[in-house]
Formats: sequence, structure tokens, C-alpha cells
Amino acid sequence: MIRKVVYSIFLAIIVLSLVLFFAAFPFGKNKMTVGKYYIDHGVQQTGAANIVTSVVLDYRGFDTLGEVSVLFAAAAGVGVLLHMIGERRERKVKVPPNFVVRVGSRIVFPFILLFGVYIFVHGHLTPGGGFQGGSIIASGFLLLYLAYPNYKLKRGGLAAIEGLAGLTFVTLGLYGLLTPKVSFLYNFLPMGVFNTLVSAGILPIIYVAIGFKVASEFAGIIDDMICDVMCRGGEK
Amino acid sequence: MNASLELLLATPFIGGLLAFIGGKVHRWIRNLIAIIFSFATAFEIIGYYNVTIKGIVWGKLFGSDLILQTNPITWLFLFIVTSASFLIVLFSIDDMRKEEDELKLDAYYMYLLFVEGAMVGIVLAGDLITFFMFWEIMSWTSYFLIIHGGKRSMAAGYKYIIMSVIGAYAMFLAMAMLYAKAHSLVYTDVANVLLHSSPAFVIWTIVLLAIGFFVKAAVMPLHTWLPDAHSEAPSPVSPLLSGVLIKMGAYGLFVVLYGLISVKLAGSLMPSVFSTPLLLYIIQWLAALSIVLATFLAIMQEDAKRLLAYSSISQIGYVVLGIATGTSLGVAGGLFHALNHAIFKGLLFLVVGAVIYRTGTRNLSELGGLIKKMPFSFVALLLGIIALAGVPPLNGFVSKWMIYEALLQKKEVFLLIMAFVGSTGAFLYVYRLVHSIFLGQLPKKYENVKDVPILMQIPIWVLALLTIVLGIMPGLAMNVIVKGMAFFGFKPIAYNLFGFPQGTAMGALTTINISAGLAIAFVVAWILFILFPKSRKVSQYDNYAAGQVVTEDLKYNYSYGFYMSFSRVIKPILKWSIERVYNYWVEAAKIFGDYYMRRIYTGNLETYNAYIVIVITLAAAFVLLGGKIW
Amino acid sequence: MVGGAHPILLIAVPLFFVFLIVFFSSFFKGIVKYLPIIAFGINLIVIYQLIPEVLGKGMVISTTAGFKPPLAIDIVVDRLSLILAAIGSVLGFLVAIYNVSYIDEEPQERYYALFTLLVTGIIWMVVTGDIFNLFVAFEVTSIAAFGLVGFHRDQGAVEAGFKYLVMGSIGGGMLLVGIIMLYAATGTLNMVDLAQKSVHLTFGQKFLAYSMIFIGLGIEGALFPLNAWLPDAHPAAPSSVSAILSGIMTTAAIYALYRLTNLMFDYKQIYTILLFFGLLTLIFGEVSAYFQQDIKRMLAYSTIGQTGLFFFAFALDSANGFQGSIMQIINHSVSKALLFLVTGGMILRIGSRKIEDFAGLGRKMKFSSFFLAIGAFSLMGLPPFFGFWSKLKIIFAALQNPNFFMVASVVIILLMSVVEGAYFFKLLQNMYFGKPAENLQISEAPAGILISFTILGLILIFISVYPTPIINLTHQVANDLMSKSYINIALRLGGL
Amino acid sequence: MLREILGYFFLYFGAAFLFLGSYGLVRFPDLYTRMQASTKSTTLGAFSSVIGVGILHPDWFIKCISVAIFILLTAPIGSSALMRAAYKTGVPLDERTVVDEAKDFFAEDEKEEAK
Amino acid sequence: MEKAGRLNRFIFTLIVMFASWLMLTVTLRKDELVVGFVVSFLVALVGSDYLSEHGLAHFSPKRIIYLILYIPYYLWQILLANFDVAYRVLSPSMPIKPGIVKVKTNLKTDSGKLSLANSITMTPGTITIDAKDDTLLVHWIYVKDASVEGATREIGAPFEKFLKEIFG
Amino acid sequence: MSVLGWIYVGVAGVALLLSVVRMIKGPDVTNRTVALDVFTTVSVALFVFFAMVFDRYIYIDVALVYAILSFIGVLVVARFIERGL
Amino acid sequence: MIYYIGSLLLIAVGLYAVLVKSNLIKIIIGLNFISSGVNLLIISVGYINNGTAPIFSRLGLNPNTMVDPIPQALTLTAIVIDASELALAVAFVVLLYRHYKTLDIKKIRSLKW
Ligand code: NA
Ligand code: NA
Repeated sequence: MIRKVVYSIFLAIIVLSLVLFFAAFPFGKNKMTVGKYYIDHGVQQTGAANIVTSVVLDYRGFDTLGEVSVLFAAAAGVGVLLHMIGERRERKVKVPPNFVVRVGSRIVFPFILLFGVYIFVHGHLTPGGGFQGGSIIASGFLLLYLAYPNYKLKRGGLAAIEGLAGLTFVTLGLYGLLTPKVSFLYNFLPMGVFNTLVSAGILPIIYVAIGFKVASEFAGIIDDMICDVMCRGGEK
Repeated sequence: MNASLELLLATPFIGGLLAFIGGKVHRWIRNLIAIIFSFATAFEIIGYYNVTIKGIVWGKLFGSDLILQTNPITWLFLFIVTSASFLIVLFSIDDMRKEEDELKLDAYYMYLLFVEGAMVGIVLAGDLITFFMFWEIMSWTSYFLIIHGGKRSMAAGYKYIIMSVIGAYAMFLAMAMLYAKAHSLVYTDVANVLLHSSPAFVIWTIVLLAIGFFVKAAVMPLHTWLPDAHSEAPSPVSPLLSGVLIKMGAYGLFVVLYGLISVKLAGSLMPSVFSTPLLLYIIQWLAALSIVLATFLAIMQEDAKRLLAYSSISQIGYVVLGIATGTSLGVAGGLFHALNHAIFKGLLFLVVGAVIYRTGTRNLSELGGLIKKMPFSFVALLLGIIALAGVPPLNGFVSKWMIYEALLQKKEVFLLIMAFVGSTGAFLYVYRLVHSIFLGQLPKKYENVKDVPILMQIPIWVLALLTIVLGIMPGLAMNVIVKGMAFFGFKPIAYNLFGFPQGTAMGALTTINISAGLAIAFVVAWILFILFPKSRKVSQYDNYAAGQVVTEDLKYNYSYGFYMSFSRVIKPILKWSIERVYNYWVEAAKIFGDYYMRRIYTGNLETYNAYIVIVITLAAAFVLLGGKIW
Repeated sequence: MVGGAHPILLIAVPLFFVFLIVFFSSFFKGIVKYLPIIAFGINLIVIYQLIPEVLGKGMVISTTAGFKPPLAIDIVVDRLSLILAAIGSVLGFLVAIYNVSYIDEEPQERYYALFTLLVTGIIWMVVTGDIFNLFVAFEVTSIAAFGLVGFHRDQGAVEAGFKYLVMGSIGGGMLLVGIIMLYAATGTLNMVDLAQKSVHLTFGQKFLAYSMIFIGLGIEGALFPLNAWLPDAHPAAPSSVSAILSGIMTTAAIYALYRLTNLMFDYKQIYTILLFFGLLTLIFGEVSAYFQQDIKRMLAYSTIGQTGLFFFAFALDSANGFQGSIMQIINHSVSKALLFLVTGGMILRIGSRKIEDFAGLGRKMKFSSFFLAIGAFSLMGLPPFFGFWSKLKIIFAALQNPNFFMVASVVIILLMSVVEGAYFFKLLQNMYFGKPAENLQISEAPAGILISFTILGLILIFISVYPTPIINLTHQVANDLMSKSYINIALRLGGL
Repeated sequence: MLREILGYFFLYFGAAFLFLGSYGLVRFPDLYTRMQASTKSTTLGAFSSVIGVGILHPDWFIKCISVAIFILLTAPIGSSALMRAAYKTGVPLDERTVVDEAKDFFAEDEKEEAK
Repeated sequence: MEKAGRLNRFIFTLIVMFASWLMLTVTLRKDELVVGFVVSFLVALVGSDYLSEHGLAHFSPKRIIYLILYIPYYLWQILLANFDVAYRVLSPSMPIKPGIVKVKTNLKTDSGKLSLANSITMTPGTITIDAKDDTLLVHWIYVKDASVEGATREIGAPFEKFLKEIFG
Repeated sequence: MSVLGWIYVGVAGVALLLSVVRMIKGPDVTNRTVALDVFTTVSVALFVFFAMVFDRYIYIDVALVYAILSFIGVLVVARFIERGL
Repeated sequence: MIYYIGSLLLIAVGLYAVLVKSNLIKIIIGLNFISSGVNLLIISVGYINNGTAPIFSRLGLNPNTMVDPIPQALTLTAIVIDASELALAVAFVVLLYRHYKTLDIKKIRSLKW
């Protein structure tokens, strides 16, 4: 009990000091320096309607490469941790899904897939993007696991897609070094017509790559998790 | 000779590496390389006899120079190091042959030469970085030599290296403080800075450096590693350690006391006792205590090498005592005794090594009667113990006489008495050696024992010869010592080839005082003699043991507990073993560390998380309180 | 802007290979284990190209997205980051060779991908010029490390991994809070820009932001008391990974702390506090190491101790201190990685991590034992090994302005060196002269392992006997740090 | 004008059922009856709201229809899954329940699961 | 309805997806259409196994007409259902008489049965819990007739006549 | 935002609140899940409404994403508690 | 300001959970609280009063009322990172449960000092 009180006091001290810090930079007040530049020049420089996207993929595209790597690391890590000894894992579900779920999920699945792709294809125009679209696609695969007691993703193809998508991203970046700008991730394609699908140069391509990558990674994570929970046969 | 000091320094190291590599080809190539290179090193130093080289820059580190230098004192120690090493290599060839693991032998010779090189480096060093560097190299290479001795040598080696490291770091601390002041560690620069430093600083410097030297020199109370290490080390290594390596401590002390600061400076910084600066006086007392206590301990040993090891502590006490007197004669005596000790202790260890080589034991109570089987060894041993006991006309007498003389001049009677007691005690333990090994009954199993091979005898005879030569003609050594001391600003001592010319003012005084001192010593010896039972001549089987007839295989072990009654008196005092004090503290520290570390690294995630939060809280509180903690 | 060398390749190339590993894993799995070698081999070439330029100009900047630094993320390699990036690449390359013989457990393709990513993340942390990008690199590194720590999936590995994950996540969160505080105050994320725009902040504000950053990087960088995950995690990981974690990962986090402290938080008070962190880290690391029975755990605690030492040196806030710190970093990276690699091979052969089971290995695995001894000597700071030079520098630096506290600190450092000697000699002695278990039949480590640690050991020997170039280079680095040339050169080259 | 009235009508109609659904959720005695309220009412509420927005903002009408259809399509699937899960895990039926044929219905499943 | 071949199902899925794309993008710009077609194509590649077993058969005019007729009926039923709920929720006496009953169906196809189940769920006082073969398990908030026949008549029959035409 | 808008938000807000009440009261996972489902459905409606109020077409996509995730979420929970996962 | 306080409180609650909860799941939830708090904090930093999302979904939107896009971008990145951490954490918990048959952190203590 004393412990909890002491911790609470500690945390109060921490929060108080941080609040005082932020009080010096009031909420809602414009604090932009670089951000302002992005808003003023982002559309013209990157061709993306969504300035956030132009930041995410262009100005700070390198962060996004890192983010992709992080997600990849997590997926691989989950894969490592939940890897089963003994290759053939049979998924056996004790309670089969209810009829409605079985059929319903199946029917909804392609729509979710479509919507996921829609999200990342329009990533440079909307708040969505590769990550959002990718996760939606992956959740579509989750539906299949729910619908079929013995559903199993084909991991080989998934890995190939994942690798290709990553390679696409890095290669696009590296190509920038060959352009006159000699800069990684330089947006070397034409800007296109503003606020249409084909605009913003390489950004949509990157988003599509990210979308595929994220989809395959999340799907892989789901596969690992579900199979680990269910395939009790292969315990170490 | 034009060979540079760098070459001299490099020779043993190169030799060590080549020996190791050569050992992969054939063991004789290795042996040959070891002999050649150790001889080459010893040979090279001839060129530096009575040569003074102020400083050769052999490297640069962090903007300061690394320097090699030489002068006659250096030469003296170089002589000790290189010639002893050569002899030991010779002795090793046969002695170490029983070792079956060739890799271990390759490493053995490599380390042997490395130790030699490191000592050469220490002696040649003209700045403290070089000195320290080779000091550390000496520590770990000699450590590897010691633990060649087998299972039991491991604990000994461990204790040795840990204490060495502690001592070295004490030195290191002093060095770093000097560096902070001088921005250089060249002896001359350091000496300049010390000249203008506060007394406290100088004292700290000396104390810290002295700790380092005393560990190596095994001055009490920092000696506890030595008996184990010296006795457990392989036979040829023991003389290297006892005869040579511990002298590095004495050398260091000498360089610091007279190279970096002068006695005059020391005297101006602190109060004097018996016209000796307090610090030096304390060192004298430590040395004297080493002499006496180690002597008592040596008397009680059952193990020949252990006995000699304690004797080394006692004898290095004379060296330090002499050096710490601060007078020309005393210092010269100390330095001379360093040389002498290297000779006779090396001799004794080699003889004991020879005995071990033939009998396989060093337990005195298991030995006896070897006089007929190993007569040469017996004679050599006899010479050694006479020299050690400081009996004329062998070399030990001269240097001890000089030290007594110096003490007398300073009227330090207590110290003088202690030095005498040490000498007298030395009679007891060396007699024990002779008696238990060569006299008495010959155990049956040793009936086929004979003297050691010629390669092992050569070093023994060379050393035996030296005890006589230097005993009769001390001027040979004094020539170097006096010239060298002049380099450090000491007044010259009058001497000639056969001793110190009569008619000097001190000459007359000394004879009386020496006699008086010897008289006191004999009284002590007599008291001790009363305390232990007289020996009777009995036939081996003329015994009565609990109603049993003693048979041949149940030998009454007369050798065991040789000085039993003496031990009974001394033992209660020695319960206060310094080692026990150390062990107590080490154990306490371990328990303490273990206890608290377990409470820090608990293995509990929530505790670890709490640490994080606590650190953030401290930072936050710090800011809330205005960012001031002091 | 950049001539021949593109620092960004240091990150982009290994990333490319990460994804190549994934790509090949589905149909050409045999090649996967060799890809990291190629990746870091290329990195070494890039480093080689960078050396003359960095040493000449003091810095090489690579932009991204075709925009100049405050607008876009830039990759900055100055002398200091070059040193760390070089260590990272060398270790990455050698451990990649090591892996080929060492890793036989599944899932291999994921191991190789994660391993490559781990090293990449470390290099990334070191060369980025943007503070949020630093956070991202930090997370790349940590998350790859989480997975690798749990790689064996046994009880200990999982527990260690989970602890690490929780603490690492808290750390990441706090780091991000600190970064956001800086952003709120300045509106920029570029380090140089931040350094310039943050001058108007009060000490308290800066200190608070610094504390949060410190928590994050301190957890990863193994500073006491934030380092408790480390002694669990480093031993639990495969030895190849331990070598990277101990050898360069903690160091990379410490590097980031150095960089930020130097650029933005250059206050005497802060340095004073850091001194205490360094000392405490040193004490707790070394003392704990002494009591360990498990060799990898001992080495892990020793890493903590070493970190404390070089962190202390950095906190001296002097050119000499900086130089000593960086020298010690180099020494520690090489030696500790060497030790982990060697012990990894030994553990592979004897199947135990208990120090007592190492008895007699000195004869059975001569090469391994030899290099283990070399590494241990250098870590202990015994001459003539490189560790001696660095420890010498640190002690001299600490006593540059001797006062009671500094002398006491040096005494502590030396005492801890004794403790270090105590456990390393215990190990060496047991290894060389201990009595081996009954009919211990083992052979020398497999080729890949042998090659990698031999090269590393030779590097260590080389820098030991010929330390001059490194001493000169670290001297320059220390001057760079003192004069904050990072800002000036970046302004000149990057045209902020 | 008519469009706006119509739009707001749909909007408020939706809001009312959103409220009713959640009110039933709080008021009804057991999970099954609560779901009766929530599934139907909230779905209709959201459906109607979204359509209302579509009417008020004709450019978005089709998009809103998409959303509405999606809601209408998926809501019953979720409810059905949840209700069976509830029954299988033994969430109690209200005491007023008059008939329970589910036991009989699931009997065969359980036999299989027992294997 | 019989099962359709792969190509048949693929084309069906492609069409449905493309239509959905149009609804999502609400534009007829050329680039969107091209991308939409490609996307639909890809989705159809993956998803045609799942959407329906019967493929283009769904597009027969009769089925579409019935579907169009069904929608208002269905919406009307939903409306009724909600007034029913409103009545039961708001009425102070809370007039409920819950129970779980079985309902038989003649529908054969999965999609047909699913539509029935969903319809039942969305309409007055009933929620489908599960279905097996020709039996649906239904929770009924006010059980009027507990027998299978009665329940089928009350709950399933009104929808079935439409659904039989659409999915039969 | 007009008064009419505020009324809508108010009513929907009450609905949200009631669902939170059930979420807190439980008494079991299924009840809470139902409450969550209601919560998300109401939220989707609110999202679309706000899209209109703020004239941001793209929020509708957000609503759709939300709807999808909540749908799948409910299914996952349902399958999980009946031990079907 | 209330957003700042709110997000900081979220962080504090997360830290509290991490400190005192012994259930692994709750610890993970605590971590998620921390990340959510941080993300909210980031967004709050970039917000300007009456600001709109920085998206030119049609031309002629006033750039001066748009909120800072950088924090938004940072949050997007941070969210993905959080999700990654979450996934890994869950995987660890699954494994921990398999090894220890418990979710109580107090019982998961094979690694001592
Ligand atoms: Na976007
Ligand atoms: Na995080």
C-alpha cells in the first residue's frame, strides 16, 4: 500500500514537472517552424495533397523506412518467438465457427481486401496510407482464420511479397542517389496532377509497397499468433 | 658497444616469441633460442657497464615522451636480472624436461623471457609510464610463470596477481596525480615538480608508490602472496621470483626515494627521527619487522621452498632497510645486499630445486641424509646458507655489515637489534635446511638418488662461486654501486677491492658495536636453544612407540616439528596472521557485495521499473526545486 | 553535394539485404546465411571510402528526399560517428561470418534478417543527424534485439526478453517524450538546428527534456540503475548477438547521449550528475560481475562496468576525458565482442555456460583460449594491450584537475579494475590450469567462428601494439567535441 | 430545403435509435435480450445517421451508402457470433426465458468437442 | 443454384469488386478506373474463392429483380423491429418472454441461409445464434410459439419466399 | 456547428455514455464486448457526422476503417471466448 | 493544456500499471497507456487553436489554420512502432505462459541476479 502511495507521489512529481514544462509552450499556439514550411511548400514540392503524407513519405521518408523496418523486426521477432519445432503445424480448432461467421466472414473478406488496397492507393490523398491499408488487408486474413477452422496462410508467398515490397522501397530510395540531386529517397518522378491518383511522384508507389509489406507482415504475425495459440502439438 | 637500449629491451621479448614459435618446430630449437637470447641479453649489458645514458625517446604517448635511460645503478640491476635469467634458463632446460605438455613448456620459456624483458624495461625506464607499463607486464607474465607449478600454484598465483594489481594501481594513482601536476612523467620532470609540491602531495606520492613497490618486494604487511607464490612456482621460477623479481620493488623504492625526491627534500617536508625523515623511518621499521617476523615464520616451515620464501621476505627487509637509511653507506649496503641476496637465494632455490628434481618432494620431514648422494649440492647449499646467515667471509656478511654500520652511525639501536635477531634466526632456519635434507637418516626410497645433470649444476656453481668472490672482493660490486650512487647525488664511500679501508672514522667504531650486537644476538640464540630439546644420537630403530616395535617402514620422523618448542612460543602470536586479516576483509567485502548486489539486481521486473521511475522522479524533483542540488 | 561516398549507404545497403533475405527465404533459403556477410562487406567498403573524406573535411553529410537538413532527415558522419559506424560494420561483418558456423537453430532466415537489422539499426543510430530519426533507429535496434534475445525460446531467454522489452519500451516512450519536449520548444528535429534553436531554453527546461532522453538512452546504454535488463538479456541471447549487444549496441546508445549532451545540454551541472552515473554504473557492474557463475552473465555485468568507465570519462567534460572515453569505447567494443565470440564457440563445444566447466579448455581449444586471454587482458587494461592506453588516458584525464572527489573517483576506478582483474584472472586460471572434466573430448571451434574471432583478435593486437593512429584520431574527435565543430561544419556543409 | 428536412429527419431518427439501443443495453435483464436491443437499434441508428449525412451532403451520398451497407451487412454477423459464444461459455439466460432448444442443438457439437 | 467454375467466379468477383471500387471512389476519372480495375483484378485473384460459390449466376435478371424487391421489404422489417425494440425497452413493464427456438429452412445455398439468418437477426425480436443443415437456432425476445413449426412460420417464412428466389 | 448539430451530438453522446455504463458494469466479457460493439457503432455514426460538420470527406474513410476493425474485433473476441481460436 | 495534462496523466497511469501490476497483460496494457499518452502528447504539441488537418483535399483551403503536420507524421510512425512492440510483447507473454503456466510476473523469476 505504502508502495502504491509512494509511486503515486513520484508520478505526480513527474507529471507536475512536465506540465510546468509544457505550460511554457502553450497548447494550441502556433509553434511551427519547419512545419510551416511544409504547409506552405509541401504541395508544390511533393505534389501530395495530404501534407502529413508529404512529411511521412517525402521530407521524413527516411523515418518511414525505419518504421517499416521496425514493423518488420517485430514480425520477424514474433516469428522467432512463436516458431515451432517440427515444421508441419496442423491447425485444429476445437469449436468450429458458427454458420453465420463462417459464411459471413468469407463474403466480407474480398471487400475488406479491396478497401485495404483502396486505402493505401489513395494514401497520398487521404489520411490513410500504407500502414492503415496494410493492416486492414491483414485483418481481412484474420477473418479467414475465423471462418475456417483449418485455414493456414502460405508463408512462402507472403515472405516473397514482403521482401519484394521492402526491396522496392529501398531501391526507390537508392535510385535517388543516381539522380542529379544525389539524395536518398529523392522524389524523381513527375508530380502529376494535383489531388489525383497519379500524382506526387514516387510517394504512391512507396505507399503501395508499404501497403503490401505491412499486409504481409501483419498477416504473418496473425498467423504466428493464432497457430501458436491453437497448435498445441508442437510445443518445445 | 653501440647497441641501443631499445635493442637490449627488445631482445628478451623477441627471444620469448621466437622460443614459442620455435617450440612448434622442435623443443631443442626452443631451448636453444631461449638460451641464446637470454645469454644475448646478459651479454649486451656488458656494453653499458658504468655508462650513463640520460634518455632515449622510444615512443610518445598522449604527447609525453617515453624514455629509456641507464646509469651504473641501472646496470647493477640489469646485471642481476639478465645474468640470473640466463642461469635460470639453463637450469630450466633439464629441470622442466619432466613436463610433458610441450605447449606448456613453450609458453614457459616465452613467459620466462618476457618476465626478463619486463624487468629490463622497468630498470631502463626513464619515465613513470614506461616504468609502470613494464611493471604491469612483469606482473602478469610472472603470474603465468607461477601458475605453471600445477594445481596448488593456482591459488597462489591468484593471490599474487590480485595483490600485484592492487599494488600497481596504487602506483598508478600516484603516477596519475604526478601527471596532473607535471604533465609529464619523465623522472627529471617529476623530480622538478615534486621539488615545488606541498608536503602532503609528496607524502601521498611516496606512500602510494611505496605500496606498489612493497607488494612486489613483499615488505610486511604486504607480503602475504609471497610464501605461497614462491613455493608453489616451478623450481626454476622460484629463484627468479625470490632472487630477482622482488628486487624490482627495491629498485623502484630506490628510484623514487633518490631519483624523484632527495633525502634533503624529504627531510624538509616532514619531521625527522634519528635524523631520518619520518616516512623513511616508518619504512625502516616496516623493513625491520619484515626481517624479524619473516625469520620466525621461516623457522617453522616444513616445506623447503616455503622456508626459503619466508627467508626472502626477511632478506628483502635488509635491502629495504638499507635503502631507507638515506645514508651513503646504508643505501650502498642495501643495494649490495640486493645483489648478494639474488646470488645466494638463487643458489639456495636452485639447490632445493635440484633436490626436488631428484626426490620429488620438498617436504623437509620426508628428506634427510642426502649428503652422500648429492655431495655437490650439499656443498653449494652450505655456501648459500653461510652467505645468507651473514657469516664472513661470504658475500652476505659484507652487505649486512654495511647496513649494521649505517644503522649504528644513525644510532638506531632498536632497528639494529632487530636486524641482528634476523641474522641469528637465519642460522636456525638454514641449519634446519642442511640438517633435514642432507644430514640425518636417508629414507630408503632415496637410495638411488644422485646429483643433478651438469646443465643444472652450472648455474649452481656459478652462483656459489659468486658468493665467495663477492665476499672476498666486495670492491667489485662497490665499484658499480658507488659510481651509480654518485649519479643520484650520494657522497662517495671509501672502499677498495677487499673491503673498506681501515682507519676511516667509522671503522673503529663499528668493530665494537658489531661485537656488542653479535653478543646480544648470541644471547637470543642461546635462549632459543634452551627452549628446544637437545638431540640425542639414537639408532633408527632404537625407539619406543606406544608399545610397538618400530620397524623399518615406520620411521620415527625426527625431522618433523624441528623447532617445535619454539613454535609453541611463537604460534599464539602468529595467530594474528596478517593474511587472516586480509582474508577476513576480503570475505567481508564479498559477503557485503553479494548481499547488496542481490538486492539491486533482484531479477524482479517491477523493481527494475521502479528504478526507472525513481530516476525520472529525481530529475523532475531537481527541476521543481529550481535545478540546484548543492 | 557528396562526392564519392554516400553515408546513407551504410543504412540502405544492409536494409536492402534484410529484405533480400526475406525475399530469398521462401525459395532459396541456402543463400540466406551469406547475405549479411555481403551486406556488411559492402558497408566496410563504404566506410573505407568515407575515411579520407571524413578525416579531411571533418564531416560528410548525406541528405534524404533531396531537401536540405532542417527540412529533411540528413545522415551525418563526423569523426566520432565514423569510429562507431566502423566498429559496427566490422563487428557486423565478423559476426556475420561467425553466424554461418554458429547458428543452426530455426528459424534461420528470421535470425539473419533480425541480426542484419540489429546491426543496421545500431549504425543508423550513430549516423543520423535527426533526433526523431534517432528514435526510429533506436526502436529498430531495440525491437530487433528483443526478438534476438528471445531467439532460443527457452525459459531464461523468454523471461529476459520480456524484461528487456518492457524496460526498453518504457525507455523508448520516455525518449520520445524528451524529443517531443524539444520539438515543442523549437519546432525542429534536426540536431544542429535544435542545438541552435534551443539556446533560449532555461536550464530547467533543458534539464527536464534531457532527463527524459537520458532515461531512454540510458536504459539502452546500460547506465545504472536503468541497466537491470542487461545482465539477463545479454547472456540469454545467442553469443553472436551478445557480441553485438555488448560490443556496440549499448555503445551506440551512449554515443547518442554523448552527441546530444555535447550539442544541446552542455552544462556543468549535467556533467557532474553524469559523473555519478558513470561511477555507480562502474561499481555495480564490476562488483556484480565478480560474483557470477555464468560466464556470459559475468561478461554482461562487465559490460555494465566498462560502460560506467567510459561514461565517467565522458562526464569529465574535458578533451582528455572525451579522448579517453572514446578510446575505451573502442577497446571495449573490440575486446568484449571478442570475448563473447570466443566464449560462444566454447559454450557451443562444452554445452555449458558455467565458468567451472571451462576448466582445462586452455588445452583443448588453444586458439579460443588464447584470444579469450587477449580480450580479457585488454579489458583489464593490462599493458601492452589497448585497454591499458585507454585506461591510462582516462585516469590522467580524471586527475587533470585533482580534487578530493576526482581522486576518490580514480581510487574507485582502480579498485574496480582490481575487481575486474579478480574475476578475469579467476576465469583464465580455471581455463588454463583447471582440471578438465573426465575425458573431456572436444575440438577447436568451427571454422566460421574461428575465422571471425581470429580476425577480431588480430585487430585488437594490432591496435594494441600500434595505437598511435587511434590515439591521434580520438584526439581529434575530442577536439571536435570540445569545439562543437559538429555544428560549425554541418552549417558550412549542409547549408542549414 | 426538403433535402435538409429529410436529411435531419434521418439523422435524428438515427440518433433516437442509437440512444434506444444503448438504453436497452443498460436496461434489459440478460445478455441475450440486451443484444436484441443493441444489435437492431444501434445498427439502424448508425445506418440512418449515415444515410442522413449522405442526404445532407449529396456529393458523399454514394460513399455514405457504402458505409451504411457495410454496417448493415456486418452487424448481424457479429451479434450472432457473440451470442453463440455467450451461450457456449454459459452466460446465463434470464429467468423469464420460456424455452431453450439450444441445449439440444449443441449437444452433438459437444460430443465432438469432447473427443 | 449450382456451383460455378473458377473463371466464372473470378469474373463475378471482379465485377463486384469493381462496382465496390466505384462506390468507394465515387469518381469516373480515368486513372481511378484503371487503378480500380487493376486492384479489382488482384483482389479477385485472391478473393474469388470466398465471395460466392455461384459466381455469375447471381446476376440472372430474376434474382436481381427479387433482390430489388426484397430490399425495401427488408428495410421495412428492420423498421418494424426497431419499433418493437423501442416498445419493449421503453415500456415500464418490460414485456419480454425470451427463449431460444429452432427454425427450419428450405434454403440450400450458404449465401441464402446467411441472408435468412441476417434478416432474422435484423428483424423483430429475433437473433440467429447458429445454423446447421436446415435448422436455425434463434433467440426470440417474445416467444409466441415454441414449436419448430410455429417458430418457422412466425420467424423464417416471410423472408424465405424472397430468398428462395434470390438464392434458390 | 449548429444547434441541430449539437442536439445530434448530445443524443449520440448519451448513447456512448450508456454503452460505457454497460462496459463498466459487465458483468462478463460478452456483455462488455456487446457494449464495445455498441460504442463503436455509435462512434462510426459520429465520425460520419463530424465529417459532414468539418467538411472533411476523408473522415468517412476513417469511419469505415473503424467499422471494419470493430467488426473483426467482435468476431475475434467471440471466437476467442468460445475457445475457437 | 488539458490535452497536455491528459496525455501526461495517461503516461503516468501507464507507468503506474507497469510498477504495481503483476499481471503480464496489465503490464502490456500499461505500456500501451504510455505509448498512447505519448502519441496524444505529440498531437497536442502540434495542435493550433481551431486548426484543421493539413490536407489540401481541395484547393483554396487556408494554410494558416492547418495544424503542424510534423507531429502528425511522427505519431503515425510512433503508432506503428507501438503496434510492433505490442505484437512482440504479446508473443513474449504467450511464450512466458507456456513456460511458467502463469501470467503473474511475481512467479516468473528464474533469472536472479
Ligand atoms: Na496518408
Ligand atoms: Na514505444
